[in-house]
Amino acid sequence: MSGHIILDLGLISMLLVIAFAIIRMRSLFAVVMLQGVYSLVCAAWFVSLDAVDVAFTEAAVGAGVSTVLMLAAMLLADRQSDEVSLRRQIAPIIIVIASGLMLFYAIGDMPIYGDANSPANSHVGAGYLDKTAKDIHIPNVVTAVLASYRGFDTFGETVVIFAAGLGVLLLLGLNGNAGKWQACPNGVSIGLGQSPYAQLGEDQPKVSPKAEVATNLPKEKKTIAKKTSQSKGRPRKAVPKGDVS
Amino acid sequence: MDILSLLPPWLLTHGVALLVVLPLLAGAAMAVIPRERIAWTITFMVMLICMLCALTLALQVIDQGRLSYKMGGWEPPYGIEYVVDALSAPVLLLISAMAVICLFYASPSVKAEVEPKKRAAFYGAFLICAAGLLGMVVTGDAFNVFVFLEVSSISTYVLVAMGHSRDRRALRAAYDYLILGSIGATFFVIGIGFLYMETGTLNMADMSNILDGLDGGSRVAQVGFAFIVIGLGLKLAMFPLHMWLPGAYAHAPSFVTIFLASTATKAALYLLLRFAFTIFDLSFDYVVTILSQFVLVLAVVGMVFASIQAIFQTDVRRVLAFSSIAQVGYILLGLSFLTLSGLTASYVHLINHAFIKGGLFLAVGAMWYRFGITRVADFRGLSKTMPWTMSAFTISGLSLIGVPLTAGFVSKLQLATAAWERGYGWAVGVILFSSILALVYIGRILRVAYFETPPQINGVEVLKNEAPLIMLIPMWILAILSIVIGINAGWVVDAAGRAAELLIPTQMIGRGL
Amino acid sequence: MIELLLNLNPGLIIILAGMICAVLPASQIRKLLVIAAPIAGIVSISTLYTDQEVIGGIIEVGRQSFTTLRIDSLSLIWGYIFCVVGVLNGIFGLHEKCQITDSSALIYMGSAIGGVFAGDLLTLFLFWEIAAVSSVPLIWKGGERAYAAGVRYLAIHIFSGVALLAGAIIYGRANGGDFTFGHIGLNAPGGWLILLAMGIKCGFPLLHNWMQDAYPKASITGTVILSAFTTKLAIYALARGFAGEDILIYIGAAMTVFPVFFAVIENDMRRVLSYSLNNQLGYMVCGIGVGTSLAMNGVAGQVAVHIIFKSLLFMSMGAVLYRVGTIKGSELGGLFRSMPLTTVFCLVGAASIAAFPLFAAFVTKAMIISAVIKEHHYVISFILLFASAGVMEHSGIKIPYFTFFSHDSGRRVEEAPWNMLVAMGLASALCLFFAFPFGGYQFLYSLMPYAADYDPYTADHVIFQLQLLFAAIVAFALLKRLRIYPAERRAEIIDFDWTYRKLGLSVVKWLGAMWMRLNAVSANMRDRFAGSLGRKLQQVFSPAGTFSAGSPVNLPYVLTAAMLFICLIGVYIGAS
Amino acid sequence: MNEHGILRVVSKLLIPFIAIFAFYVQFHGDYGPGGGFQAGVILAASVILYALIFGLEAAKSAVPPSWVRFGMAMGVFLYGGTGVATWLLGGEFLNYSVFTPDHPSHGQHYGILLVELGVLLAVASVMLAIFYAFGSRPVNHPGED
Repeated sequence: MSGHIILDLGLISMLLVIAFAIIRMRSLFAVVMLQGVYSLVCAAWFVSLDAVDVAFTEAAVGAGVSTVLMLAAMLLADRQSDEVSLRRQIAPIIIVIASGLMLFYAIGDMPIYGDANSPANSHVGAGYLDKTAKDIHIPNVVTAVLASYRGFDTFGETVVIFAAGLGVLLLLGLNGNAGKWQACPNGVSIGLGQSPYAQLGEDQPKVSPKAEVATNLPKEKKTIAKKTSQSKGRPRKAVPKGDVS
Repeated sequence: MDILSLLPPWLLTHGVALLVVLPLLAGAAMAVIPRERIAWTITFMVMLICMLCALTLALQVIDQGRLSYKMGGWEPPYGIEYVVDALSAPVLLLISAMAVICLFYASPSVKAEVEPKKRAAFYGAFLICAAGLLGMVVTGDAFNVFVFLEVSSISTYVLVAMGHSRDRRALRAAYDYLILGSIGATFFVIGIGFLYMETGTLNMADMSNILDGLDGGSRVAQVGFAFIVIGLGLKLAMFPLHMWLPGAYAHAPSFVTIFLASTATKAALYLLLRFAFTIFDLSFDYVVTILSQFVLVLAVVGMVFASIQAIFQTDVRRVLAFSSIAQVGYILLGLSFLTLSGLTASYVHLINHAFIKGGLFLAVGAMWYRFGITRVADFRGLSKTMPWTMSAFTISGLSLIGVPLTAGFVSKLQLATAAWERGYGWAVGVILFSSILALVYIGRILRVAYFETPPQINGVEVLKNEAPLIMLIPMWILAILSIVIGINAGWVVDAAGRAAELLIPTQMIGRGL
Repeated sequence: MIELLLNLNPGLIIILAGMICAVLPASQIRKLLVIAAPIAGIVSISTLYTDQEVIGGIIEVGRQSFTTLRIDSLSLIWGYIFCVVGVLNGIFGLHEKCQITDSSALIYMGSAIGGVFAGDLLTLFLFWEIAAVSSVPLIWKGGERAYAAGVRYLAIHIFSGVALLAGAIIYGRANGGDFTFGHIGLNAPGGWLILLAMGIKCGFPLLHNWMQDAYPKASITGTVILSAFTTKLAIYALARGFAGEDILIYIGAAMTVFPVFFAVIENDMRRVLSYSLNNQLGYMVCGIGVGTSLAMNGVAGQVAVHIIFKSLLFMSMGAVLYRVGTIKGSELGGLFRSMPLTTVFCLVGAASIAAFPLFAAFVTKAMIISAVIKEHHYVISFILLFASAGVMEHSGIKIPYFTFFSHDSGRRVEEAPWNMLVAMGLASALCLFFAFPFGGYQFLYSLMPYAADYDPYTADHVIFQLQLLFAAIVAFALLKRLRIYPAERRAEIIDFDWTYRKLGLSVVKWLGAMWMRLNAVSANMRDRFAGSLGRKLQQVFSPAGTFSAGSPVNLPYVLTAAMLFICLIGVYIGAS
Repeated sequence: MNEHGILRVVSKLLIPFIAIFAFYVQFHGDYGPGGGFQAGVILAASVILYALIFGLEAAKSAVPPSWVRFGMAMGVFLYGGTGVATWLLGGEFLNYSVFTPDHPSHGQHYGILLVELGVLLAVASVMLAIFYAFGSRPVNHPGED
């Protein structure tokens, strides 16, 4: 038992160290790799907690495929992340600490880990163990729960994955050629650029919407953001035309 | 009910599942369907069937009370249970009916806003989103809620991002939404996890029983409750957690904005009602504290704050988005009274606001469709260039303000009465004040549209260019509905009353006052 | 049918018509509705009215019941006259094809009528606010300059409504939940608040600015419509709630006097009329303060005829504005050649307001003044008489003189459109009818709340009135001849009565200067305050403001964490 | 790419085994840890590995994007279709026991197998889809979006 605890503590401290390294690291390549490491250590910890199925998934998805996908995404971006001021990291830290505190508040009343009499293990959980042997006759209760007892959940999860795929299909396209098409109104455009207001330069928001977002960036970035966003915020040429289809 | 006897018995037993499964499967089919026309037709048919399903379910609920469906044939605490009752049936009907109404409008709107070869998949994402919302509402299993929350969320992020062919800022908005939405979903699932730890079950009814037996449960359940409230708060745009909403509504394609504005936050609100009043309930002191104080304060601040913010927006869709946040405040205010009349008012407004905001966004979408405009300043002379659209906008706008004989008045009157009965005279003042603010932000748009002359292009005044009939029909349906409810609100109030009775059982009335 | 009507405030019929107008793009049908709705209102009132008080339309909302219909002898005359002037306004506005003004005019009119027939304070409040809100589009229609004025107008009236509601709630609570709108009096709890609300609406001194601010800027038809309802609704409410409160006598007297000075110097003719409107309201407030049956009759009659002739005057000025495009006294003149009919109608209106015998105000104003004298308020009656001369000065002479006669501005325009002429003609006919010695004024008196045995056409009354009026005319002519009259240029000289010129001039000058300064200071402070408040709000709320920023800023996350934390503390407190 | 001789040879040897391992994980799910989800990921990983070594185009010709698109939908269909089949046989949605009314547990076995296949298909296709989508993007200059 005590060996287990030492192992668990060791793995948790590794996770903590890796997590901090990921936060502070600016080389994206290293970050991606460390995320893979994080997943792997996680998987090891799950094994130590006897959640073999979860560990398997974590290893396959977290350490395997998602690392590759992150790499593929990284190729499209800079290799280095911009320096993030500590001020901007305070908020995530606050949110983590607040959530953590809430969890700690609850810990006092949590059942002991592995307690056979805890509600999670005694009520429906125990029922699954009995019923699987009786109803389905397969040794792996996890599979029985996932695919049969709560099969509809898994259906939902499959759809979630499908929706993610569909999203990629919609936003990027499988051949990487999406995103060039531009929407345009079916009629005469009187918006933005062509409105007399815009010609007079009146009634334009003082700071363009994209630059508002950048209010917390350092000063010199702000001006750049303003420029680019204004050039982009402009409407495309609105050509009066018939039905787009 | 006579209608029920005419329907095939199979539909009566399996309709509950069909409601969710059909759009999910159709959504999957959209990935491989090449033709936009076919995709639209299938989507439309599917949602129509869903609406009829929801209608039969609603009738059945009136007839028989709670309906239950055992997914996979397993008994509830073990398998997943689907439940339709007086609380969920109207929301189901609302979501599916709004989907059908939006789809009328989609066929021209999507053509103008979405890349041709992506349109089929776009409808697919829409179907999945609708199915997710329906699933969230119809399920009786806490974890299944999370699954469908994710189904709807993921597809919503995609749908919002599809606005990028109109405005690149849509991508940023979708990203914001993704991050905040994921935090919300994570909080929610942490809450569910805690509840499972406390009760050992995921079935809502079972959970409620066990929690009652534990007299509210230990700190684990309490913390779980806090996480669920905040997680859902993010999803339903409770006031300071609303930051994702304006961007998402302002930059998504019109069709998506309409659907989201009228259904997405409503489904999350439904979940809050479901969790706070039936799984937890008012016999637990901490629930009473959170709802009657925390939520009350946020609701009131949100009503005023978001309304003021709406006044200062230059983009009409942002105005309406902030107004949505304020309206969520109204709904939460009614909820926080913890009285039957308060909940009834809340539920009435939940339904009415969907119609009102849907109508407004429909009109705004049509204006973009014709003239490419969304800013308040560009609305000049729209009463002359698009009279019918502007009239529909006006009706819905008046309804939003709460002018008598419109749906908005009904819900605000209900809410004010509930506040009065609760002894919150000041809340009546806040409702009134917020309505005045609504008057200002809607009036600002109406003034530009009615009192200024249409703009000129190359010296020629823009001519009348009314939206196509297929876009006018849905917005007028909603506008007329708004008036119909304003004149005869009985059916909505009755439905809301039944839902409220479900939320506060008789022995619970007066608890927490 | 009667059953249904019994439960329907006639105002609601008109409001309903207005709502239909709002969404009806076909302008012919709209115009028909605009005229038909007030006629339906008249029919409905006459069907409903009996000798007793009619109470109906009780709506129960929760524990609160709203009495939406109460017709008695006091409200009757208001209801009728509002409907009549509604028809006139409808005809006058026939040429204008604007969906929103049609509908808001109807809703506004309907809510004023509804307010008059409201049986309890809460219903009154509802109509009060609807009237405020629905009248704003009429101002906005006046163009760019009118926008800010409209917003100010709205803000002031909403404030008035809130004060009314607050007062009503205090009053109702003190009365054990009885909100019935009867005599309130200043000693009742909440009485002062209610008086403040009504005072704002009927332009008590220092609370009157909105009137001269908004009315001249509204659209042509808008001003005509506005002048009829808002303030008269307030007068009705005062008459109902505060009859016989002495303070109103003094307020009323002050109200009759101070606008005279401004009216005389003002160049914008519609603003002159706004001041004169304020002055006329002063008579009514004064009469309410006296509160005897003679005074109340006078008030009711004065309201009735005043609505008609003030509308007539605003209509004629509107017609001029419509044709000429300006209403500045300095740019007008000599229009009687091109607009003869308008000139005649304007003269009828001017004679009516100045209370010439055989013209409308003659039969009513005297009632108020005699009532004041009967109650031994001699100083007040003197002030009122002085103000009458002033009215003659600015409304009776100045308006027609500078617009239609004076030196020729050289403008040759068409006669007003036919619909305007019809409206003005009908209004003129009514002005003459109400003062007609044989059957005309008797009819008006028969509508009054109390039995009236007053005869305006006694020899000494006629002669006295004529003396007063001719004195004023002589004064005007003399001043004009001596080139002292401050006409086309913006000079400061004001005069009212040649006998008191020396003394009066200096006092008036001083008062006017102080008043102007007070106004300027308060306006400046108001603007500064509003400006800085607006800037602050803008900083916080605008799309570029603090609360609209997107995700890279920490706000959403910090807020999420904070909410979670607060929620936990709530749970902790709740559970322990 | 030609210079990475060892990688190419080793991966050519490994990829079939990875794929087979995926199917092992899939079908052994009833007895030990594993199931459609993990198997799908591993199957996708084998193709991704192929793409990493031999280039995206080669991978695309081996597993065309249209298949991937089809596979995504088919995965959901297979899962949902199993449910629809149970409907048609008169049971509740996903009540596999109706496949073999005499031996409910056999029906459960078939059902679990079918839905796990659906999951496998969907997961593998989606993973590939994401990879293809990112891999095919033209590399932009930094700073542009």
